[in-house]
Amino acid sequence: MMKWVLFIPELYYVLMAVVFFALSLQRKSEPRRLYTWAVILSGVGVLVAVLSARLEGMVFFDAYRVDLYSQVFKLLLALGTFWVVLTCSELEGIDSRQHAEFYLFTFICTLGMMMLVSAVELLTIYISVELSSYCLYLLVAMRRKTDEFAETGIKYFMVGSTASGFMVFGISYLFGMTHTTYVAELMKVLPGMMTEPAAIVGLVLALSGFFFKQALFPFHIWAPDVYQGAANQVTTYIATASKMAAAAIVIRFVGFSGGESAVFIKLLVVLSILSMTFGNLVAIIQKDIKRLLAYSSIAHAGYMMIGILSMTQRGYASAIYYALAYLIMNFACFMVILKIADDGHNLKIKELAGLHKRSPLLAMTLMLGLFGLAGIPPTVGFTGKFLVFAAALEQGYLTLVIIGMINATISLYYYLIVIKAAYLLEPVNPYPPVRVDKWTKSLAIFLVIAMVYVGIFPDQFVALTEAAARSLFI
Amino acid sequence: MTSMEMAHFPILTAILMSTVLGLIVIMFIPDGRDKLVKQVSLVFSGIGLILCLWLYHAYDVEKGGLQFVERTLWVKSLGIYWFMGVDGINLPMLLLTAVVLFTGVLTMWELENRVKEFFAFTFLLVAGVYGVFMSMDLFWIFVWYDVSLFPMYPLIAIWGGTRKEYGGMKLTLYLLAGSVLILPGIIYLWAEGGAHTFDLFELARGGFSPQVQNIAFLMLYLGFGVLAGVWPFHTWSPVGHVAAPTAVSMIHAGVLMKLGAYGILRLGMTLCPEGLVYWADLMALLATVGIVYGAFVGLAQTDLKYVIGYSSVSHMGIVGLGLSTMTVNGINGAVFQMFAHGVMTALFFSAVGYIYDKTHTKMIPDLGGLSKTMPVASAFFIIAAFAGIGVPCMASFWAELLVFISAVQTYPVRGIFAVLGLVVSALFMLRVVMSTFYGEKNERWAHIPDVPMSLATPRIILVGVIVFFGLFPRMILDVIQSAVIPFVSSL
Amino acid sequence: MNFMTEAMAQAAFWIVVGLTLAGAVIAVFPRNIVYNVLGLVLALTGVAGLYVFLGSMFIGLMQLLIYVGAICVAIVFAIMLSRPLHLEVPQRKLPKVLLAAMASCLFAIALIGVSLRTAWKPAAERGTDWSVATIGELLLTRYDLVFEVISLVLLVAILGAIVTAGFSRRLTS
Amino acid sequence: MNTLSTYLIIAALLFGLGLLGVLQRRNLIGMLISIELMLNGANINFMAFNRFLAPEPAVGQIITLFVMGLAAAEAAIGLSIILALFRKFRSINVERAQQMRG
Amino acid sequence: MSWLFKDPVLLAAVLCTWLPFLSMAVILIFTRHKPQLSSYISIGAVSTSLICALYLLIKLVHVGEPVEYRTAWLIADDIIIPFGYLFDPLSLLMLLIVAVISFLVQVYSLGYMAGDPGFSRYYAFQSLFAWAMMDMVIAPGMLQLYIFWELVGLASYLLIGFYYEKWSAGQAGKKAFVMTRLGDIGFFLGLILLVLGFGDLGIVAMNEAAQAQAIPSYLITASALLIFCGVIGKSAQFPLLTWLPDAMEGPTPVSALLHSATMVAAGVYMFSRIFPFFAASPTAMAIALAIGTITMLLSSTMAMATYDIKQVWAYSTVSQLGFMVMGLAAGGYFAGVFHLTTHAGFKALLFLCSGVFIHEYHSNDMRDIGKGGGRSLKIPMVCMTVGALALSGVFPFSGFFSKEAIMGVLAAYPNKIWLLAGLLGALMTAYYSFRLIFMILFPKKVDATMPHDAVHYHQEKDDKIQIDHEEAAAGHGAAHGHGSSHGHEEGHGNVFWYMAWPLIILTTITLVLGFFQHSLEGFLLGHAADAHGGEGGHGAGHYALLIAAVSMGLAGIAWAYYEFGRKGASQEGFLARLPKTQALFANRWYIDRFLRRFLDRAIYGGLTNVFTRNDRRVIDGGIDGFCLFTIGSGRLFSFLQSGMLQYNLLVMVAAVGLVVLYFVV
Repeated sequence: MMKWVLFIPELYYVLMAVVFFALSLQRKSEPRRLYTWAVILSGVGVLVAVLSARLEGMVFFDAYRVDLYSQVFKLLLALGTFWVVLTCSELEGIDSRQHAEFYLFTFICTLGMMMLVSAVELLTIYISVELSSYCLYLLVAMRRKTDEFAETGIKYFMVGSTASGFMVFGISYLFGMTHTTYVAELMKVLPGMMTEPAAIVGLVLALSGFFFKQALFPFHIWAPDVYQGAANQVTTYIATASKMAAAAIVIRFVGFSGGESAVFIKLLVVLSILSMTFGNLVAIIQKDIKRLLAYSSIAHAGYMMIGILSMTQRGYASAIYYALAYLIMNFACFMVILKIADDGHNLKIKELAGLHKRSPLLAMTLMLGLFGLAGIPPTVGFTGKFLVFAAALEQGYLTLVIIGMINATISLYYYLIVIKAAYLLEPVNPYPPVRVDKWTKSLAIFLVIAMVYVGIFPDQFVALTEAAARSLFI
Repeated sequence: MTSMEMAHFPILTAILMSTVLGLIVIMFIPDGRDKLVKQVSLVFSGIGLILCLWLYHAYDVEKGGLQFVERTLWVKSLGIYWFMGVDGINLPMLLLTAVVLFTGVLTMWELENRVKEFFAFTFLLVAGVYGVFMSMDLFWIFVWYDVSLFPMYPLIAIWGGTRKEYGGMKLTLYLLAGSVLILPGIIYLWAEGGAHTFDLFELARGGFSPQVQNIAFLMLYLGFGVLAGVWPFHTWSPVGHVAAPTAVSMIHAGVLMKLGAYGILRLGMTLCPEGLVYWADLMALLATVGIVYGAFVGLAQTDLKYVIGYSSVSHMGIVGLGLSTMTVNGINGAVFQMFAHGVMTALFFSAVGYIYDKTHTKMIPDLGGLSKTMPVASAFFIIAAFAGIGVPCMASFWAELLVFISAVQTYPVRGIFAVLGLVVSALFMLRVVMSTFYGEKNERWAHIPDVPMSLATPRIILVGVIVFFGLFPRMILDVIQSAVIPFVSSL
Repeated sequence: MNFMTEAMAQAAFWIVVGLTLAGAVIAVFPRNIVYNVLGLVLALTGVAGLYVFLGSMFIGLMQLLIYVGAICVAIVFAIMLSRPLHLEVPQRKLPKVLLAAMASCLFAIALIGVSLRTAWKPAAERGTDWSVATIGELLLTRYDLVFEVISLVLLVAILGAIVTAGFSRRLTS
Repeated sequence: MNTLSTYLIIAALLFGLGLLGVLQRRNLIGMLISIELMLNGANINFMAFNRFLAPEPAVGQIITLFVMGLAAAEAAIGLSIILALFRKFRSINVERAQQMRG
Repeated sequence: MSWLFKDPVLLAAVLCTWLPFLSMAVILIFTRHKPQLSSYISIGAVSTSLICALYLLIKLVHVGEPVEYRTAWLIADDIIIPFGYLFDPLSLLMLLIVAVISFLVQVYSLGYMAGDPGFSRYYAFQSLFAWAMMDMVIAPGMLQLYIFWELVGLASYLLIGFYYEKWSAGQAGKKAFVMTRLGDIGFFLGLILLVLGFGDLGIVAMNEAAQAQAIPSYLITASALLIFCGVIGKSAQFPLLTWLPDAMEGPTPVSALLHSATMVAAGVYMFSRIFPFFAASPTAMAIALAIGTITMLLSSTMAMATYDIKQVWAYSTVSQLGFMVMGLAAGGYFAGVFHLTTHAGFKALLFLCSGVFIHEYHSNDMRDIGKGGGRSLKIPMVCMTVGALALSGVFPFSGFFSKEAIMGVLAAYPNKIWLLAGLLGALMTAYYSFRLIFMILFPKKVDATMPHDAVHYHQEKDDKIQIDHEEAAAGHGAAHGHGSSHGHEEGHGNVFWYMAWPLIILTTITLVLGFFQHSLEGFLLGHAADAHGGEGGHGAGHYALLIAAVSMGLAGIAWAYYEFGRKGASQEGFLARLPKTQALFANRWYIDRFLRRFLDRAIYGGLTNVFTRNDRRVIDGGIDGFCLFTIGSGRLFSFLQSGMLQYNLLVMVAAVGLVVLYFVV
């Protein structure tokens, strides 16, 4: 059946899961070999995602749609996964006996998220979300020597379960209102019902589950603790790949309202503002880089929301672009953190001291990444913000955009603190030199180039995201 | 803007690339080759200077208008263009940038600490400055604007002096806070413009409703005003300048502050003429307050760089006042002042830089009697001070003359107050000159050598520029005017 | 007769409702975890009853099977693994309970409000096919993907439980 | 009575009670139990809508079925994490888990 | 460049004005370390200027209409600032004066400044001055005039502060610059007013328009008054007169050239330049007259109380400038200009003579010079006496004629009080001039054994007069300036004669100039002069006045002789018996103290202080406070993220609950 071709990326990830399931059954764990396998397989995964990017069609009785929108996100997911796997050469945060399971859960999680972005049926969406969430719960809880951070797993789990409780409850209302679980029909019917409390509450509750994944205020509460407490690679994965899926599904769900309800939009505006402001303000006082980036991710969920809540094609496109930008620059930052803390400990800001001497390349990558997060040109982060703001202003949200910019300035402050540590501070005791292998080096250079290139030559990327956003509505 | 005009050597891109390439080349120079880094920097900044001079030479004043246009569609869906061109307003600014960069590189010839990074950041900064001045597309203007701002942080925080971390942080945050209003302002205009283009002139042609103009102009004015040192958003300037290393102060006070005024002129006034009319009163008021206030506060400072910082506030007030008059001469004068003040401040900071490098203090009470030990170094400062006072036959005199004439015409009371500010500025400049350079030979600094020829060269160039355009103001004013007259008539 | 059946059904219904809610209360309030589990069992059984009232014996049975049979047993095991029963139970903090009560009351009231204020409209055409066969058929056609994926979920859950609970699948590294 | 809103109210109450449990129980297993209650609330909703509104009676049942399955998986994972925590802290009191803050 | 050579007049003008500039540039850039060469370059340039000026005068003396060359220096929309040359009798005369005195002073400086470490710099600044002054003099438009006016001020600043290692010199330079700047602001505003109201700042155009009443009278009055502020500043009129005495900190030749003969006279020159314009506003003229009078009287009294030889001449300069302003303001165009001319000669002479004494005795104090044997220096002594006689308005000397001319104008003025003031001034002038002469000539006790080199600072401590320390600092002569690296051990050879020749030439001029009154009058007033026989018309009918004026002068001399000259004179003067008055005079009527107080209280203590504090506390503090507030609120919000899971959940649930409730209600 030709239709199965459409399912190839997912199948490929299933295959990977199977491979690692098999590997996990070995008596002896050989981290290096696992790593090599993982890199190769996930690298091919990216290739598969690229090759299948132009596929289009419906499978599984219209429960699963393959279109540009989903394929773009799948590509981003595959890319994020690949990058994360690539940084796993020193997977010190996780017991070496469990490396196979680590890769297994990572790939299954990616699979879940890939299905999430393609699913156009509520039950499928729900299952996919849960699949990826469960993997993440497990990955977070896998951290070795976790005395300090033992509570992380349970916090993540409890918040996540509660949020998914909200989500199911919300979906039940949506089901009650529309009598269907198919997104296509939902999108037809729901905008006309936005005056009914149940419809809008259902939407809001269902969105809570996704906001949880996106770490939007007030569903962010897990983020700081999890970012801090999870193994560095897992944090990286959560901060990059998992955010892509969340963005994709939030865009899809917000689109349900069809922009019909002003109150709903107002709610999103409020959430976006709160998220940006809260994230940025609290990030200022952080000492642990991962925790800082967690708060910054809360803020970024808010920025992304600005694009989404404009409810136009341009808005969704800008949010997709923003997601892409966020993936690249956030990963750049995390990669540097991973490489510096290669023994898997949690990096404090002050430990970056003297980085410009220890590894100029990593320092530069970090700087560009942070400037990108702060929205400074010519990095991709700026272009992302620009597009998002353009979409919002097209709908006339001037105040919102100004608040967003104020927040960007606040965020600059703490990013600068990190940059200062990397470029300015001299370490009190000399830290061990950073080992930068060839792979890391080329990855860093690639990221730097990508951040700048996508930032200043955005045309084709914007066109791509707009095409993707268009396919949301077909 | 026809294709025929496009068919020429993309000189503007070449100028821009001279810095970008310089940056890249510097980055690939292996560590430890400091001398080479400096030479490469000099070569690339020299290329930029030569190209700018050629541009200045080749610009057809008779024809006026936008020349050397490069225009390519950049981002289709948003209507962003790679649109660069030169007219009488930005040509002097480009020249200024090139001169200040070149002299700045020379000034930092003795830098020893992290040379490579310093020049890399400096080139990045200047790339941004060039970009802002050349671009005629709002998107690119903003991009380059921010590019020119953020390297300030490392430049100040790493190589700076007094309270460098505080100063760097304050300056960077403050200036980028300005873009809090600029970016929404730009996009707001785009969204309201209907044509959905960021092309400056196309937007201007489309026009906006008065209400939109009022909002957008205020946003652009305040946003760019921060960088232009508009009172009361000026306090970053002294603090930042004090903290910054010499060349950075030069570039920053000399060129970067002009970006603010340029932005107000190029974006705010071109796109929102009615907004300008609406807010001109406020502009004039703030500018006047800035002129007088800056001078008075400068009077009380004990740090050389603080003094210069406040004098910049005062002088940029003159620019603002000129712009707010909306007359040909006001704007002529403002643009001229931008140029003149740029060169003058660069000279100021470069003179102070030498003194600071040698004495490791820039507190006026610690200095004194420097003329005896380093007459040439002192002479540079004193010349700059005279340029700052507005002594004739220095470039800034003409600018101030034009601005004040139109200011008194348009806003008599504010104009007179602004003119009175000149006395105070004379007072504080001379006070500094006297306390620093006059008086008994200070034995503490007796051992310090005078400026060697290599380090004097950049300063001599700057003095030369000041005096040359002071004696032959038409050399630059005609150019400026070729753009300002049509500009004002279109207001 | 009809009336009797009706009344009995009514009574049964309210008993089931009462059972459910009482079970829920027991599941939440007592500080002894074993009571909670028993309460949960009660509540879940009640819910199973409600499913029957809602016309689906099948789901009611599944409820008993999965929830009461599997989940509750797992919880009991966990309790036994984690915490000896004789250890004292921690004291409650009143402010926390009050705040929690307020928040959840708010939530519940809001939800009740939603369900009462919404004009629920039945579908225009309503099928009457309640047979389990249809469910099975749908599971293998329309919900095929979900059906496959949930096996993956369960695999993950099992593997994860083993890995996380610390019983590593390998004895040595 | 046996109407839609009765069921919806019951579901809401269950959900609320579950929420209350999640918010105030210190015993992690207690919290997990409460989460199960919340899911049951949602399930009642599905079933009720299925009974009173939906065009196809099978769909709601299937959803409920899957939610149950997921709840089981969730419980398994949750319990394993709780056990892991217990082995570290020798406690399943959630209030012990508050080292990370700010 | 061929246009330059086609017209010899233009060529001469360009050479005349721009050679000094060139010389300045060359000296500053190339020959800084070759003092002799520098001086030759500078003197070469200025002597060329002198020749050119002479040539121009001769060439153009009979041209009736003003000759004007102009090119657009700056074209800014409707404002065209020309650069060019305007040759009319006045400018030609002034050009010559400037050239002559510059030349003489520069030659003189060869001796006076010999061996000074800043020799090259000195000549560079001299060239700067010569360039600026000459360009100012022959400016065809007010803006050019203003521009070079400012530059002249710059040169003045630089030269006053020439001995920059002296604190007081720097102070004095600053004071001079700022005070003249204050006046210039008025000038500038006046010009702006004119530009806006009238549109043309060409001198010829302005004058014609004013005469033809083409400018509304309120505009003339307002702008004339504002422009007059420039005169007040530059020519040290009341109330901005105190900078000039302080300016004596500069080397004496500088005082001679800038601060007596030429630069300070620029104000008066400018007044006469647009005399018809001023004349069109009676109000402005009246105010100018009053100010001139006040200045003249005040500064005369000041001159009576000082012992510093240069101070005396400085006050005298102020007073004579006031006198010129009086003459002009009373309508005596020629009288004012004539006095300006003669004054330039004899005042330069006086200063240069004093310079010789100072150079010789390293002291500014006239008692020291007297005791040191000042009269033994014959040439300067004679020359100085001649100068003093001219200053006092004694017959054959130039001062007599010009003073008479002004007196005549004042006498023709309806209100005779101005005449009385003028006469009183003449009396005081003669008194203080000869007080000085006699004190040097007849020192109380000639101490021939005292070596010349010894500097008698201690004697200054004898001064019972309380002088503000500020002025005291300014008042201590320039003698320290050039140290003793040079000196007269080299013999009175070249050095002496470099200094002597200019004196002799100037003396000659002083002696002769007066007799050219009528030809000058004819030249300046053109045909008009022939028509009514010169203004003031004091020819036949005013012998009474003539006698009165001369007798006033003689009376002053006699009085001075009585108190200082005759044998056994106490040499204390009548002021010594009036300590309060003496203090008043010596402290410059407390004008300085008032200004200083004003500066301290209102500017430094008041506005500056307020603004600075505002800047630091309110504006900057506000920003910093805002930032701290932001960080603080971050800390505050971080409490939301307590470690306690359930509290966090509570927040989340409450938030969602509220939202849901909102949609229900």
